[in-house]
Parts: sequence; structure tokens; C-alpha cells
Amino acid sequence: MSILVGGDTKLVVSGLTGREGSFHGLNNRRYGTDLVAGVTPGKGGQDVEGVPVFDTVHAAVAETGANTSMVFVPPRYAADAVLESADAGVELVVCITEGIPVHDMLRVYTHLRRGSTRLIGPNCPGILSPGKANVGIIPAHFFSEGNVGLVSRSGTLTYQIGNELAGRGFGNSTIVGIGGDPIVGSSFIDVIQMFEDDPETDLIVMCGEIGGDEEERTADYIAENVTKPVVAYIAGFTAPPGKTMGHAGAIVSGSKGTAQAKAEALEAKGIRVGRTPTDVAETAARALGAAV
Amino acid sequence: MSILVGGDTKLVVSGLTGREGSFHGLNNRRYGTDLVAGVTPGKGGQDVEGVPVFDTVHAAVAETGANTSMVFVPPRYAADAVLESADAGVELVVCITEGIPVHDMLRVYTHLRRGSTRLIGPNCPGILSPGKANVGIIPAHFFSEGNVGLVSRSGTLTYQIGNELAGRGFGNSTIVGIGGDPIVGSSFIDVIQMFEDDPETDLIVMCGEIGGDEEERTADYIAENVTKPVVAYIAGFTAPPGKTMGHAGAIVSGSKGTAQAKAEALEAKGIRVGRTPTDVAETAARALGAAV
Amino acid sequence: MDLLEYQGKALFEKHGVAVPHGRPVSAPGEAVEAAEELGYPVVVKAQVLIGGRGKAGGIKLATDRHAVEEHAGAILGMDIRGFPVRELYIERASDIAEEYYAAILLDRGAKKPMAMLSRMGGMDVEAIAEEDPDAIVRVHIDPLIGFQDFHGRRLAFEAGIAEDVIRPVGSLLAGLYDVFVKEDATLVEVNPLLVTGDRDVIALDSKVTIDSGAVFRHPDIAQLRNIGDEDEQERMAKERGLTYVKLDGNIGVLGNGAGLVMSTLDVVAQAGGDPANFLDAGGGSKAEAIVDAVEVILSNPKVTAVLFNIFGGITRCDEVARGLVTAFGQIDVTVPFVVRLDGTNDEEGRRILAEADLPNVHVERTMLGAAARVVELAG
Amino acid sequence: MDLLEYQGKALFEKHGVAVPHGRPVSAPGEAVEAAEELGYPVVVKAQVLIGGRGKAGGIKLATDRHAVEEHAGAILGMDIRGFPVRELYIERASDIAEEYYAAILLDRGAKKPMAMLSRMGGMDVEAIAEEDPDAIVRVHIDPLIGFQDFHGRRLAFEAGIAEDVIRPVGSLLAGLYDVFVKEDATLVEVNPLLVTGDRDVIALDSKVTIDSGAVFRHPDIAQLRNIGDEDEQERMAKERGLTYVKLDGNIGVLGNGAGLVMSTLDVVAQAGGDPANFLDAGGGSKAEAIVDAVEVILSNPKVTAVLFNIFGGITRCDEVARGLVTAFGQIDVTVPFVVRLDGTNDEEGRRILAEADLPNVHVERTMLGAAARVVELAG
Repeated sequence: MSILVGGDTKLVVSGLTGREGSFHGLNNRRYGTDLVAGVTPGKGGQDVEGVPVFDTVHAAVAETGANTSMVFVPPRYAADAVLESADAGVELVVCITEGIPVHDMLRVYTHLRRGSTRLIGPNCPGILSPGKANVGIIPAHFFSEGNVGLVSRSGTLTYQIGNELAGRGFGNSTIVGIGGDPIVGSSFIDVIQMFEDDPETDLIVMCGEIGGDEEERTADYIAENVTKPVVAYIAGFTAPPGKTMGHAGAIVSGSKGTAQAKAEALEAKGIRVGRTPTDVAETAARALGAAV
Repeated sequence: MSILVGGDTKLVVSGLTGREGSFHGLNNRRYGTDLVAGVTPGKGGQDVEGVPVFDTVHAAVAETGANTSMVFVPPRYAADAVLESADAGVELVVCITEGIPVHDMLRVYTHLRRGSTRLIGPNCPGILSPGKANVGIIPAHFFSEGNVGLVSRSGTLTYQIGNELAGRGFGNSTIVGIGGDPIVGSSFIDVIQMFEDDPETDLIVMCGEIGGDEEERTADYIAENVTKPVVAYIAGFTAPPGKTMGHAGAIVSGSKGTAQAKAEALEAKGIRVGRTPTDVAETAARALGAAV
Repeated sequence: MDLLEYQGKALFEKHGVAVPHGRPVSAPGEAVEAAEELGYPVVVKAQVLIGGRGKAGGIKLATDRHAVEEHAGAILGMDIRGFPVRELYIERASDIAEEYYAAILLDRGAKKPMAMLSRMGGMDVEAIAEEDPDAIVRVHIDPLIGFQDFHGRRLAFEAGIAEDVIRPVGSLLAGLYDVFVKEDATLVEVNPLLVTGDRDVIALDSKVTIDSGAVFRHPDIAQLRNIGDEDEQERMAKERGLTYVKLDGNIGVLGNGAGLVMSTLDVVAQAGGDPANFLDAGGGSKAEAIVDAVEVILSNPKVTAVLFNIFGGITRCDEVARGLVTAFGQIDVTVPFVVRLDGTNDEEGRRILAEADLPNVHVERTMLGAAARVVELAG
Repeated sequence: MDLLEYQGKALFEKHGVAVPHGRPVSAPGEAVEAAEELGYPVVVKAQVLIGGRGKAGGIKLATDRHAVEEHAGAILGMDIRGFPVRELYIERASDIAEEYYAAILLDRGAKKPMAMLSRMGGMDVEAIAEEDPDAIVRVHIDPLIGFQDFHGRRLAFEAGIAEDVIRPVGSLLAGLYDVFVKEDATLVEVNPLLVTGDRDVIALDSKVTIDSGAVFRHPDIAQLRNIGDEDEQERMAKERGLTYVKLDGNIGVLGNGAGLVMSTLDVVAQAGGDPANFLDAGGGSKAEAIVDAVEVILSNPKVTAVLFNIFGGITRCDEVARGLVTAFGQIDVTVPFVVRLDGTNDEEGRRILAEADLPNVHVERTMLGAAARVVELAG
């Protein structure tokens, strides 16, 4: 098993005929993901290397049974694309797009949370279940099957940590990038809950950063609900207040959202917080019984 | 047992200091309903015959533990009052107000359906569980405790039928007026489901009228899900198309929403439809084993 | 509350839905003036709240001053299926490449707005549905999210309209949704939705119904109410705050509560009678309201008998009886009344009627008995 | 994107939130002109994106022409906690009966807008919270339902403001919510919210932050961007489409991916170094982007060493290496570079660097090793 994406995933890509959409969509297919359709309004009836393209997500779902959608459209159209996927009844939407207006996401988040479609992202690298399916832009060749569940607000930092784990012989059940925006569809808690329930996951690594209070909430959640070992990392100890550090959501506001506060909140609940990505990998490996 | 209101009901009345609000609120209290609070902005700290008045529903709920709210405010403020009650966390809102704009109700309906607050009405006479609690304007003295669940889009017509049943010796578990507007918070199906689950109810009388297709949907629902006997009545066989017959929702649109179509849909599912209120009462009495 | 074509189009323009240039007029001279200003050819259109104007001769093309005058003169005053033509709309004629059908309406069953689009416009939506049910695409809109771009795309692609107008038709649908929500409409229909030779997308007709319960939010719409189009009794009832619907028969009916009155009409019809009206005196009817109601009912000359069916809840039967006695004192009543009083204070009510000993007033104890009696008395 | 007081107030007026009359000016002569037009007394207010203007002498009352000229001259050019005063707002002085605090902001934790009201205005919200935490009322708003009348009542009653202004304060809050949603703000703050002697309710100050990701929807706001207030390197980076934040130290840092760059800064600090900047070259960085980035980093004169930390995913290490070689060909580099390349095409990247044999470029294999090395080299 894995979480969110796997052998049952039937993927439709919004924006498959675009440069990014076709590059990553086909890349995902090469990895083994069942890419069943693309959507580009006005290009219905065409195909991209044999993948049929539809005018609407509804048509794609009706014709191909797609259950997962990946959104690659520009920020000003992305909220519409996410809502379209949800309206068409897909179970999971993975939104890669960076730069969606916050108010758009407020509305989309609130709407989706009341329905049955789960959103991962936006501003995220997607989801990889090694050996099963890749939906997004995570470079899959660094990762192999294994028992570490990885969840992160950041992309490259996750690859760094995953790679260090791989160097110590550990693979991953699933790697989930939840996204670096202030409002994302799924939180650490949502994903950690899934890892807790996933029999293939033995240890969870969460990779947080400055801004908001998700990590603090997650610390409370883990203490009450999670039995599997969790190792955390927080980026941004040196970030000055009031500055957005690359991710729209990575900002210390006044005295709120500091890395220090997050690390302390996690440690107060007994969760190990690695000081560097290397330290995280070592700690995780040790927890899994490896000699480091 | 009864449904929706009973011994556990703790009632707060929005508009208790108004003429209608105080008349019916105190009337409900005299019947035995636990009237714990009133709400009138700016009159917080006052009382109405010993019932404390608050400025907001939130304050009333916090101070008195009210779990049911009755809304008596004028149409243009009613949607706000319903939303306020839901936001304050009451479980049940009974909205008596007639004439709320349809678009207000569309928003309120959609919002409440996604939360945990149930709405009965608007444009309804309320709910009476004889011998237990009365929330609304139903004249309680016609009704006694018994095993007939009554659900209706209409007020007076319900009293007529209830009275005819009483004349034959039958009382009611609960009488629910769901309201005569095109969009109401709870449907026949919602209430019939509750009656089906209520051990005190042995027979269900539903009293429909022209407009919409709730009765047709209910017929399907009953056929699939209801084991208790159901007797129906439909008003408006003589209503011409395009005319609103008193209730905003009672209108035949083109060929849709006729009494004939509703009666046929119900009978097609084996549900007995009385020709007159008297016939309904007789049929119900017979079904319950009375010699008529 | 239904709007005339030009009133609906004014709302369209307000929300960015393109319509042909036009002007409402109410005399042939004004029609010519409007046409000269708009430029020929123009279309002279009867403004009535009923479909089928074209077939009835209520829509005519005019290419010159003379034709406008002639058509305007012929159409004004025409009776179209019972609706007298009091106003015309003079509109610049449009060049027609495609005719579609579009609507936003309230789907009561789904409790959501529904948007509809068909590539087969220009005919009745029922006719489209009969000819090719698949030619009408229906999409529900979540009222808290509203009309999104994807709704427009989905409607347009599934309806199979011309590829080059998919985007503007989507925008027009979004505009119609704005009208629907911001003007508190329950129906916004465009038939035909036009694509011109220049590939412009415009609304050639409008059918708009406004929620009368929300008119307080729209003072501009409240002013549009066209008193002239209303039935005399219905206007009278409205002025007195009574809920009255005129019917075709001869038995006046009054009751308290909409459901009970509908049921009373049905029972009268089952007894072989023919109701003259629906009149809900409402909950808590006071004596004055009863006097008003009697006046309205009797102002219909077809009425030969009247039935009062009261089940007192909040309404007190004694109040109703007092109202009836007062009404008989003020009005010269020449038709028989059958009165059934039940519920709150019914005995007191019947006592008041017995003491007043009104001429030709018959008290019955049951609804069915009262219906049978009034049918008998109505003759 | 933060707005100046007068820019925020212009948005307030657009959405019906009352503000005192005023005019922005940028010279003492203009200030006098504005004051003459507005009528005395006026307040001369420094327009800077930082709090505490009053204490710093950036807000002065003026009752005549002479005083306006004098204060305007004194305040213009003043440096308030690092922010130079380039503009003034000349505002009609208000008569103060009560001072409240109001704000609408995005509560990230709850993922909902939050409205706040306090009867203790005129001081910092942190100061209010310290003095009396209960004096601040917080209410969440469902973004799909929006600000309802009851939210306003609840805030007003619970905050315990004067009874006679409960309704107008509620309306003002609704107006602020309109600003928040319709202008894509993430913060709308009014401190103080004023009740005048005539019991008018007005916003005496404004603090508005607009979501920069949504500025494309607001061309009027996009124009407000005050280039002069930006740091030189940050402006340069923005022009080149790079994500750059200036820091206080001397070690230039470049990485790919925001999280990795933040982590690199932390690791450099742990190694005893002091980062000069955050620079995310982004996913899929191409050679040209690397050249741009090197230019921006080195334009900061404090930089004494540079760290490249690349974990290649979509970004290819060979592209980064090529970019670095190109940059060294175009720019006269005088500081040492430490380069760590890992991930996609890392070997090819390292080969390119080895072949180019750039002066003072040190290749490291691990992130920690690279951090230690750059700290050592930065001196």
C-alpha cells in the first residue's frame, strides 16, 4: 500500500498540451502512472503521444474513469481548474501551480473541504509512491520503495532528505509535497493521519518551515493520535520577520510562525527535530534500527 | 420519544421582545417548552416575563445552553438570524418567517446543509411534539400524544387533518410543518426518515401541495426506505398553472408540479393518497386498525 | 414578477450582457422617432408577458419610416392570447448567423441554480426537448461558489456550439448568472441567443422573472410593476394585503391558510362546483380583513355563492364571525354564504352568527358538508 | 504588498468606509495648498510603511498655513526607523470622542478571514492584548458566506463599544470586509477607528496589505508600487524574476527551491557564518538565470564569499555549472565560491566545473561540508 496515489490512480492532466503539462505528464506516465487523459479546452479529440485530450474534465472523467487530476494551468485560471475537477467528481486533485491568489484558495479550500474531493497543493511538487505512481514533478529516480512516509511544505528540501535516507538504505512508502502557500488543500495532519493508517509506513518524516502554525497544531495532533515514530525538520531559523522566503506561506509575521517556536512545540511533544537535513536522515535511520 | 423537539429542547427565540415573538414564545413556554432565552440586539440584560434577553444568539447559547432557536424576525433580516443561530451552534433552527427572498434561502440552505445545524422552515408553523414541547405557532390544544407522525407543507390544513384524526381517537408523535417556500431547510424525506426511526411513530401522514417535485422524490424514497405505513394528501388539484397559491412554493410551472402528477407518483409506489382531509384521516385510522 | 422584454434587456445591459440597441415606446409617433434614431432596418416588437408573439403578428420587420408607423399602429392595442399590447420595443434589426437557447433558473428539486444551453435556439425549449433531448445541456451551479469559467466551457462544449464563440457564449452565460443573482431573479431566459454575421454574441430576446419577495432590494424593479396588466380583483386584493387568485368559476372561497384554501377549492370541485377564486385570509385574520375579503370576493360579478372555510388556529372563529357580521352591515349582499367554523373559539363564532341572524347565511359543521351545500346554493 | 495610509484610505472610500478628507502631497508648497483647500485645523502625516510615526514626530497638528509649511518641511525627508519620508498626507483634523481598533485579516490556522474589534483603540494591538486580552474580540468569517450583519453585531456587543454606534460600527466592519475580499487584501487594519463628537464613525488610519499574487486583478493597485522604498538588490532581483531577500551578513547564498535555500541559510549560520541573502534560483534554473543570480548576489558589496547549494531535481546540475562558467566569463569575480552539486546530472556538472578550472571555485560533495567551507573562506 501507499497513500493518495498508487496502482489505482487514473490520472487526468489539466493543461496536458502545454509545455510543462506534457513534459511532466508524460514523465509520470513513463514512471508507470496510469495517465488516462488530458484536458485542454478547444483541443478535445487530439492526443498527446496517444493520451486522449478532452475539452472538459467532465468529459475526461466520463470517457476514461479518471479519479485523480493534476493541475498545471497558470495561477489566474488554477482555482477554476481545481473547482472543475472537483465538480467532475475526481477523488484527488494535485495542484502544482504556484502563485494562486489567496482569496481564490480560501474559497476553493472551504468548498472542497465540504465535499469529497481531496486537494494536495497548490504550489507543491506533487505525490510520489515509489514503484507505484508519480503524480507531479518529483524526480522519481532518487527514491525507491520503502517504509518511510515523507510529508513536506517544500520540494527540493524533500529530495535532499529523501536522498540522504536513500544513501542510508531507506526507501519511501509515499512522498507528499503539501505545498508552500499560506492556504493549501491538505495539511500535515491530514497526510500524517493517512501515514498512520498505512501499513506500509513505519516512520514518518515531516518537513516544515516558517510561517503559520500548522507545525504547532501537528505537534499536538501527533502527541494525541500517532503511534508511529515521527522525525521532523524545520527550515528558516535565520529568516527575518516580515520577509517572504520564496514560498508565499513562508513568512514570520511579527513574532508568529518562527522556526524556533515550531521546533520547540514539536520537541515539547516528544517529537525529534533534526538540526540539519543530514541529522534528520540519521535520526530516522536510527529510529528504524539502522546502525549509523 | 418524538422527533426534533421534546423534553431536551432548550429554546431561544430571536425576536422575543417583538409582538409575535413574545406571544408565541410565551405560548410555547406555557405548553411546557423549556424557553431559556430571547435575543433582541440592544435589549440584552432585559427579560420577558422572566426569560432573559441577550444581544446575540452566541451570548444566549453561552449563557443558557440553548440548543434550539426559533426565528420570528422580518423577512429581510431572517437569513441573517438563521445564519447567526447556526454560527452559534444550535442544533435546530425553526424559522417561522414568511417572505424570505429565494436567493437568501439558496445560500442559507447550501451553507446549513454542509454543517450540523438543521433548519425547519421558513414559512412554516413550527414543530409540536404533543405533551412534550411546542416550538412555533401550531395551536397545541387540538393535538394529543399518539402514534401518528404528521409532516406538511401547510399549516392550517395540517390542523384540519390532525383534528379529524383526533376526532377518531388518534394522537400524534410529532407534527412538523416543513414550510411553504420553494426552498426549505428540511424536506419531506428528511422528516419521514426521522419518523421511520422514531419508535413512537406507527404511521406517517404527509401533506403535500402543488409546486416542485418533493412529493415525487418522496414517493421514491418511501418505496425504498420506509417500512411504516404512509398516508398522503395533496392540495391544489384545481390550481391553474402559473399562479402562486398563497405559499410562495405552491405554483404549477407549465406542466410541472401538478397535484395530479404528485398523487399519481405516490400511488404508483403504493402510497395511499386521501381525496379529502377527511378521507386521509379515515384511511390513517383504518391503517391503524380502527373501525371507521 | 415577470418583466417585459425591454425591462429584462435593461437588466442585461446593466450586467454586461450585450443586447441590440432599442427603445420602448407606446405610440406610433414615438416608434418612428425611435426608429429614425436607431437606423433601419428595425424590428417592431409587441411587449407582452406571453410567448408566441411572432406567430400572433406581434413582431414585424420595418425598413423605413412608413413601415414602422404602419406596424406600430397595427400592433399597439392588439390582443395577444388575452394580453393587450400597450407598449412596443423598437430594436435595431440583427444579422443572424446562429440561434442558440440559454437560461438560468432555480431548480427547486436540486435546490440550486441551473444553467441551460442549447444550440437549437429560436424555438420553444419544450419543442427542443421534444425534437432532441440531448440538445439541451443542463449544469447545476453551487450558489456559494457561483458561475465559474468551467461551467461556461462545459455548457458550450457539450452543447456543441460553434467553436469560435465558445468563449463569448461562456462570458454571456456568466453575465446572465450575474443578472440571476444580483437582481434576485428566479428565471433568466434568452431565446434566441444570437451569433451575428460578425460573430458577435448577443441576447435577442429576454424573459426574466424576479422573486417578488426580494423586490424590496430593487427599487428600480419595484417601479416597473405594470398595474394595467393585472386583473381588477387581484389588484384590489393586493392593495388590501390579501392573497387572492382569480379563477374561472362562480363560487367565492375564503379560508385561512394557503393549504386549507387549496384543499377547499379541491373539495368544492369534487362536489361538482366551480370556484371563482382562491383567497387566503391568512393566519390571525381580524374582523377588518374579513370585511375587505368579502368586498373583493363580491366585486367579481360571476360569484353566485360564497364559502367560508375556517379552521381556527391563531385565527379566532369569533373574530371571523364578527367580521362577517360587519361586512353584511356595510355591503349589500345578494348571494348566499355558507360558513364553516371549526377550531379556536368556534362555538363563540357560531353563537355570534346565530344571534346576528344574517340573511342567507348557512352554517355547516364540516368542510365536506359546507362544500356540498355551497355547490347546491350556487345553482 | 503594503499600502501607505492614503492609498489604503482610497480603497476604503471606494467601498463606502468613511475617512476624513485629505490629500497626499510631496512638497511643503503642495501641503499648504491642500490645507487651504481642506480647511484648518489639519494633520500633517508622514507616509511610511512602518508604525510609530507619531512618537517619531511624523504626525503634527497644524492650525494655520505657517504651521503646515513648517511641519511639512520638517517631516519630509525625515527617516522613521529606516524609512525615509517621501510623501505626506494632509488631512482635516477630526474631533475624537472614542477610539476603537478594527481589523480584518487572514487567519492561516483557521483558513478563514477573521474580524477583530476592540474598544481600546489608538494603541498597538499587541499592547491592547497585553493590557486586557478580553478587550479584543475575534470572529471568524466563512469565506463562502461572507460578512453578515450578525458578525458586526456580535463584534460590537462583545467588544462593549458605545451602544449608539453599534450599528454604524457594524456597517464599517462590513465595508472593511468588502475591501478585504474585493481588493484581495490579506490585512485591513483601522487604528484608531474613530467616533467623533457628532457620533460619526470613521477610519482615522489605514493599514492594508494586498496579496501580491492577486495584483493582476487590480491594475490601479499595481501602479502604486513604490520602487523607491525597495532595496537595490531586491529591485534588481525582481526585475530579473529572481526570488531574493536581502539579509545582513556577508555570505551570498544561492540554491534551488525555497525550502532548500532556507535550510542552507540555517546550516551556514550553524557553521558560524552570516548569510547575506536568500536567493531561490527556482526549479529548472537555466544557465542565464544563474548568470543573473550571480550578478545580483555580487552587487551587494558586503559579500565576501558565495555558496551554491544545488540539489538537482528538475534543475539539472550541468545547466547550473554551465551558468556559473558563463557568469565567470562575464563578471569579474573577486570572492571565493563554494559549489555543491547533487542530484540530476551532478557528475556532468562537476566535470564541467573541473574542466573550466575557475579561479577560487571550491567544489564540495555535501551540504554540511559546503557550509563549513564557505564560512571558512568568508573570513
